[in-house]
Amino acid sequence: MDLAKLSLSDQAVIASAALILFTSFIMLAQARIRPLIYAFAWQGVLLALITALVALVSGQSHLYISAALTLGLKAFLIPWMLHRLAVRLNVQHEVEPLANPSILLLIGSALVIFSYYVSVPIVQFSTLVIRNTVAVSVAVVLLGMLVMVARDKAIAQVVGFMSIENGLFFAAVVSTYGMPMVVELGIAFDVLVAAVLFGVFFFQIRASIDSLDVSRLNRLREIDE
Amino acid sequence: MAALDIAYVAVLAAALSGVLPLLVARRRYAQRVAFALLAVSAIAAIVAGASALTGETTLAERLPLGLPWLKWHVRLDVLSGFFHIVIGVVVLATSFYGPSYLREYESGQNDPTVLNLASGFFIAGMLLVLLADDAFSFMVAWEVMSVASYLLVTFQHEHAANRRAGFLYLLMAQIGAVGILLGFGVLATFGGHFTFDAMRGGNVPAAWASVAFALAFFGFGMKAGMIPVHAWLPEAHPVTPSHISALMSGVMLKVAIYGFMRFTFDLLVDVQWQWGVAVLLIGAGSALFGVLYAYVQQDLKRLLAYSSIENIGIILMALGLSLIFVGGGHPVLGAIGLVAALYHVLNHAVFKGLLFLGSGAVLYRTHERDLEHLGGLIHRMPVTAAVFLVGCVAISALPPLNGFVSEWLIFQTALQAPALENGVLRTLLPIAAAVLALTGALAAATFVKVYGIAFLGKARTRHAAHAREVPRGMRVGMVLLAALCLLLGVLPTTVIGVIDAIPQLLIGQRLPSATAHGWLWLTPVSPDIASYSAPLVLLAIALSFFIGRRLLPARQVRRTPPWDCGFGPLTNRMQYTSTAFAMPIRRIFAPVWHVQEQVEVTRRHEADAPPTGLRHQLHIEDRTWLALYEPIGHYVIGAARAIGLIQTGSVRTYLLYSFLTLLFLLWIVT
Amino acid sequence: MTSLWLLLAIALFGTALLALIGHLPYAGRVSVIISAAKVAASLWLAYGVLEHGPLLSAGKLFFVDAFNVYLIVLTTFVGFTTAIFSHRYMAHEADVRGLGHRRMRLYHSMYHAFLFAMLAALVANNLGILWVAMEGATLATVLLVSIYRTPESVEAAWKYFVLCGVGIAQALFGTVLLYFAAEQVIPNRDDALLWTVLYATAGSLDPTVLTLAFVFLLIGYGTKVGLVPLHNWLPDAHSEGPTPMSAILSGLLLNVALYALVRVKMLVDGSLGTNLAGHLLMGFGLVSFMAAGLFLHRQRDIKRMFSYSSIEHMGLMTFAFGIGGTLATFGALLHMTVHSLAKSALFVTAGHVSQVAGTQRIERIRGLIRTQPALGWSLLIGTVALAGFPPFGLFASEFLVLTATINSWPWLALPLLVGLSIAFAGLFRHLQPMVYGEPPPGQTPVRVNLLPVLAHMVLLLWLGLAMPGFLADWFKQATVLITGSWDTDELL
Amino acid sequence: MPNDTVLAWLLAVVQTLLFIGAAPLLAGWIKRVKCHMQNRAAPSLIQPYRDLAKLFRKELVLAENASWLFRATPYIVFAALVLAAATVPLIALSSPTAAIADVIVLVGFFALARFFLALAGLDIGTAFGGMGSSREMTIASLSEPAMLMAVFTLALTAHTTNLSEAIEHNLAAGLVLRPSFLFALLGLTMVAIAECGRIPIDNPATHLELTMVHEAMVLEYAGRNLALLEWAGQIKLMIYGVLIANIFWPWGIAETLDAAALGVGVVAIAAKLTGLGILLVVWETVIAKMRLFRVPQFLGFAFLLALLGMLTQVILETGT
Repeated sequence: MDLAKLSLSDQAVIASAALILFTSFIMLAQARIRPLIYAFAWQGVLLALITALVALVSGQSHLYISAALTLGLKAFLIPWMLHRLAVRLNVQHEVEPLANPSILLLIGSALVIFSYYVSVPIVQFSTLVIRNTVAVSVAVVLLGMLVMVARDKAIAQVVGFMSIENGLFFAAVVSTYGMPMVVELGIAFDVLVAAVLFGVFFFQIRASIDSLDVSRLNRLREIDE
Repeated sequence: MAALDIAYVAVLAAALSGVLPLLVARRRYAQRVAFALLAVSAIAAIVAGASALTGETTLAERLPLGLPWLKWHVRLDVLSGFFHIVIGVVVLATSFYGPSYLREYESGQNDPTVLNLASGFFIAGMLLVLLADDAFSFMVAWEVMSVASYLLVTFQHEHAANRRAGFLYLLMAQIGAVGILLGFGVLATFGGHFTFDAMRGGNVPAAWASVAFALAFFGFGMKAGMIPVHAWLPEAHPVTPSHISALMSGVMLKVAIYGFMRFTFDLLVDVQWQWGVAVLLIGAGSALFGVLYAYVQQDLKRLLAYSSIENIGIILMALGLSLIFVGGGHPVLGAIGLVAALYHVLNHAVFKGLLFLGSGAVLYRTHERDLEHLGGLIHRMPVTAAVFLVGCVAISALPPLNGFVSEWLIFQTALQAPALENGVLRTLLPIAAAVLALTGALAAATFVKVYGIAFLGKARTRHAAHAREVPRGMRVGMVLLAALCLLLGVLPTTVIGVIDAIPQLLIGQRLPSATAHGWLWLTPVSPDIASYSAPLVLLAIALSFFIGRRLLPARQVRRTPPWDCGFGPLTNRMQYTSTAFAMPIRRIFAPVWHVQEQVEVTRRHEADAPPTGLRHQLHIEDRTWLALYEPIGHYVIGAARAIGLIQTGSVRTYLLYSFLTLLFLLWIVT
Repeated sequence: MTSLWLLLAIALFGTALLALIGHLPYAGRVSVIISAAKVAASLWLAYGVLEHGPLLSAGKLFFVDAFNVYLIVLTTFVGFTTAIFSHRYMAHEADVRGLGHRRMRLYHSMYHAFLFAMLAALVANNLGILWVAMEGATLATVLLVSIYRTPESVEAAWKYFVLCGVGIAQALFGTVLLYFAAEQVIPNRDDALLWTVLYATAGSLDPTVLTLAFVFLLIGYGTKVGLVPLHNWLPDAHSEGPTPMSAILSGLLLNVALYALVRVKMLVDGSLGTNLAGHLLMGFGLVSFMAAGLFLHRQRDIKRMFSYSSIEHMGLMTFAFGIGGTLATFGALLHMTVHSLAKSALFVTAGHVSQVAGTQRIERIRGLIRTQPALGWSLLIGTVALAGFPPFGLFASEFLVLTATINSWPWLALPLLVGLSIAFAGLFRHLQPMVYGEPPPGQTPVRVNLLPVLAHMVLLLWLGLAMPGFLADWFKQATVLITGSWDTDELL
Repeated sequence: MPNDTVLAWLLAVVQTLLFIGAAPLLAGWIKRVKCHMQNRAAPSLIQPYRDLAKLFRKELVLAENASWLFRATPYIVFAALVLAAATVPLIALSSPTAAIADVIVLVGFFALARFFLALAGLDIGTAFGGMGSSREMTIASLSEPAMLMAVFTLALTAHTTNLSEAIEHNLAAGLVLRPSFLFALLGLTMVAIAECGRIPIDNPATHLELTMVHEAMVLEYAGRNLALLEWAGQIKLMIYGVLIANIFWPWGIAETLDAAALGVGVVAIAAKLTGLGILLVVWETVIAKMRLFRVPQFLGFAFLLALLGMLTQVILETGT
């Protein structure tokens, strides 16, 4: 497929898909908490943008609603909540020393290739012009998991979790113009509640081990001391 | 009322004997009710079995229980009838014995109603196993039996040893049961259904038949206590109340034998002689190993438990011979082996029951199980001593009592080896017979030791010195079994005339010649090959007594202290101990046991001074523990530790797992 | 139809009501009453389904057939008995652990919220809704896990939350892929996630996409089922949360997750024609079965031990569903029922036990039969039932599964045999010292309500000795649904 | 016919009485020959009868705590051995009593006697008795399999365990050089030496606690009881002798019940036993008593011989 042949909006979609992937990499590499949250917010913005564009191209009006939802939740509400929590827990300036980011980024790029390899059958099968972006969505999901695996800080893990959600949502949009409305609403609700609960947990964790370092949550295990 | 209904009565009465006492307020009456019901159950079982056996009838029907498409099939034929009698006899004796015996448990801290409940369901389960005619109900009954007996083993759970025994027992019962289940599964796969009828019908390929046989042999053998999967037996049997030990050793092991016979001779339609060789060898091993271990035991009940292993080995040898002959195309000789096995099943049930009840009586009065603490009981407990002696003579396979008949039949079977084509077998069988002879001789030695140390000589402890004869109920129970020992020993021809309906059912062959010459002469093959007339033997012995004691009585009898070599009077500590008695055999067969023996000599000061004290410690351990069980345990624990390593406690690791699993799956599907 | 709405309405109402009055002393009774009402409604629903066949709600949002209707009844029943238990239990806990009003409100209302989520997941026709409900179940219970606020409980809750969240996210991706495959062939986009529609058109769905979808769904719902190595949240959550919650988690949540997995498997099988999904399930099931059996040997906490045994049993069911075929599936369905009955009963007992001993640590619990015979015996008998001894129902189901294995995969019967033995040893080596022997000083009886245990045991006996005809038909219909046929000559 | 059976039974009883009557004579003969060999003044042949008679006349002395078992044992032992004697053809074959017991039951009788003897040894509670019983049972449990092995070899050849049938078979077969018989003979002889408590296993003439086995068990017996036990021992020795003699050299034994044949039979068995007695004495004079823990090797060797006999029987004589 030749990018030049596509309409501007399609090109825009593809471009922003690339940007989303980029934001995922930023989250992977970013050691500070606050920029991490910003990166996540940007990802949300881009996602909303894409949703709107897809709605524009495909004329699927219900996608506008989900675009709005995305913007509201992923771009503003959740980042804002996270930030506020970070401030209240006074961790927004914390720096998490990564073992070695370069290896991490290497693995990340390997994951991108892998996800492309995985999504090939889907891509062949799809009728949409922007189908190649499916690979990106898979990559975003896997990168999100990688973030959760790589990060010790609870907030970072939440961000990774949320970016997985982004990836899913992204996939839904670009591969199938989104899910049925009722499902979308349900998912949105769950995400919201999840975010709130995460907030609650930060305080509980903080109260129990007076830090948000999840690597210290290892009392329950089967290895004999 | 048909025999089958009577059999139901037996089962229900047994179950009720467990349940009803819960409703009775006062414990004393509760016990009475329980054992009265057990007696009813026992008599019903005997009647049902006898009518099925003598009438040679086969009754079958379905019960509205079980799985939707697999109702419980029950069936009562000559084989199960015979085992009904075996169970009934011992249970009857127990129901006389129990009420008085359990008195001392009523004051104990363990609720005897649990005992009633468990033993009731234990017996009901055993009877149901005999009735079951499909794999599902069989397994249900089988496991009910196991669980109930487990509760009996752990009844006095304040002792750690009992808990350990119970755990080992239930674990091995579980493993064995799954083995049996798999065996049935193989048959059902080819038979098309889980009913035994379907399995009989199914034509199983030889290889699969062998697999099924191996599984069943493993499973049933584990329950029967064959070497090397016997470890639970010497732990579990001694720790139950004695009348339960009598049931477990005397009857439950036989139920396992029943299962094995049902599976091998009945369900696996055409047997292969190779199986027979396997059974014969393992049987010989169990017999020899069992008796050697029994010989060195101190604990009376533990000794009896090991001797049960020996007798199971003997039964297996008979079955093995029978399999060899049937597989080799000599059904008549196979029938002799089968009859020998069945006869020994009955005999062992009777005399082992008797011996355990006797040991219970000793325990009841002296609270001692250790032989070294007994002695001289023949003066204090004459009846118990007499019946125990009968049991010892019977189990040592001495004429004219019953143990001898079955072993003699086994010898006769083995000596038919020339009929076989395979020369190796022709040599193997007589050697097996020689092993049997060795076993018999060692058994005799063992029980000389038991009786001589426990009942003869002088009392070694205060308990033994102040023992009294046991109450009437217990005596009745024991005398009943003792009388049976004598009857079964003296009238073998009659008994065989009844039970040779079973080979007719299983291998379509009777023993016409065995009973051909009247009740006086037992001629299994033909009179000019071998004959035995137990009644005449008994007559002769009685005659010599008559002549000696009545016709020419001794003029005067003088009682004097025994010859003490001139060193003052003999004390009871100068007697030969059971350890000393067993020492020569222990040295001759040393490699069999794992013996730790240490002698500490304490001297006053310098090395050559005369010793002031001498301490001798002897610890004899079962080799199979070290060789088989402990390694397995270690493997499992090691594996568990290894698997524990994956659960690090770090959420990141766990995420990594699911991440990698995802990648892995994606990779394999694309 | 009304019965269905009624059922869901009651559940929601209970949630809301108890959110308000959950702290009041009689809240426990109210919760019991509401649960009883649910049972009644579910029975009504079941009756309707059995009489008039599967029922599909207007708007095709909900769908009830023989497969899920019996799970619905099971859910409400276990919910009911557990509510009975939790009434007195939580009162005791509230005193001992000093749970405030807020937490009690949270507890009671979340209890019903969880049940609502379970029911919604069961009746949902739309796979998207199913997903939402499953996630909702996690969200409802995650705060209950940490209700004691001990470091361990918070840690457990966090792991539960994160692992299940990530897992369920995979499931969502699988659902998206499913949707993606479906909307190629199904004209109306809104129907493209309806299970009924998908099942009807499964043959025409694209295999490769469905395979990918299945992988994601397997990871997702498999995490909730507790398949090794995705199981790590399970023991923590079970052992650290309040016992009633452990009971319903083990008794219900795992079942429902497995239910979702099986529903998806039906689709995939319909599309692929191969038994790939089955093989994957068998693999995971066997691994979980063996691993959990070994884990049992290392347990120091009574509730943790029983949660590992849950993993073991779920592994067995997964394995059986993987085998497929009439016998195995029937066995698996039966095992679902009997396991959740036995396991919830055991958790109820374990809860009381830990109150008696004042700890959950196994080595400090001794001589229960001496301390409180009723409790000791029910723990012993319950474990015997759980270990698959007759005459209890688990024996029947394990019998079926084993024989099905011998029929189709004879050599896999061997690892099953080994696994069963190992697991049994693992359970009993810990159980015996707890029930037998002399109790330690300071172990005093507590007021217990063993009615739930008794009820479950009676049911187990009934199922084991003589399965009632209607239940058999029920399982039969479900089996037909799952395997597509009732192969009598396979039944042996 | 009944006439015939009555006669047969009568004859059988007479033969048995002769058997137990002659037993002390054999013992006396052996003692006498031994004395000659050791250049000692020999007692008369009938000395054992005198001893028995004296013992029978003596009063009955019992240890204080002797139980009824102790008193019953002599009768049981004696009865068992008389029974055994009744089943062994002495001068005539096919006597009805031979059908009471085959050779395995014969071993059973010996075992029965031994069992009660050992119990009696433990009854008084002296160390000697216990020691004797322990040793006796040890030796027996090793010798019994060897004996049965030897017997089986014959049984396999003759296809019967009934003694008189077996002897008849050997007679009918005439002189056949069977290697299996040679081995069986040796094995059986060694067993017989062990069972009858002869040198090198046991020494009937000793009363040193370290050496005695059989004597230790009967140490507490006196009077009639002792007489019965002594007599039983002599019968046992005689039985083994007759077994060896009549199985391996059956010639001369009466097959028909007419006077001539019976006469020949008497002479034949007398001759055989005389010879055997001499052989035994020679052996006992040249060999020395061995330690208790060398006995297993001795009996093991006996078992090996019997086993070899059986193997040769299967391999060489019948083949496959």
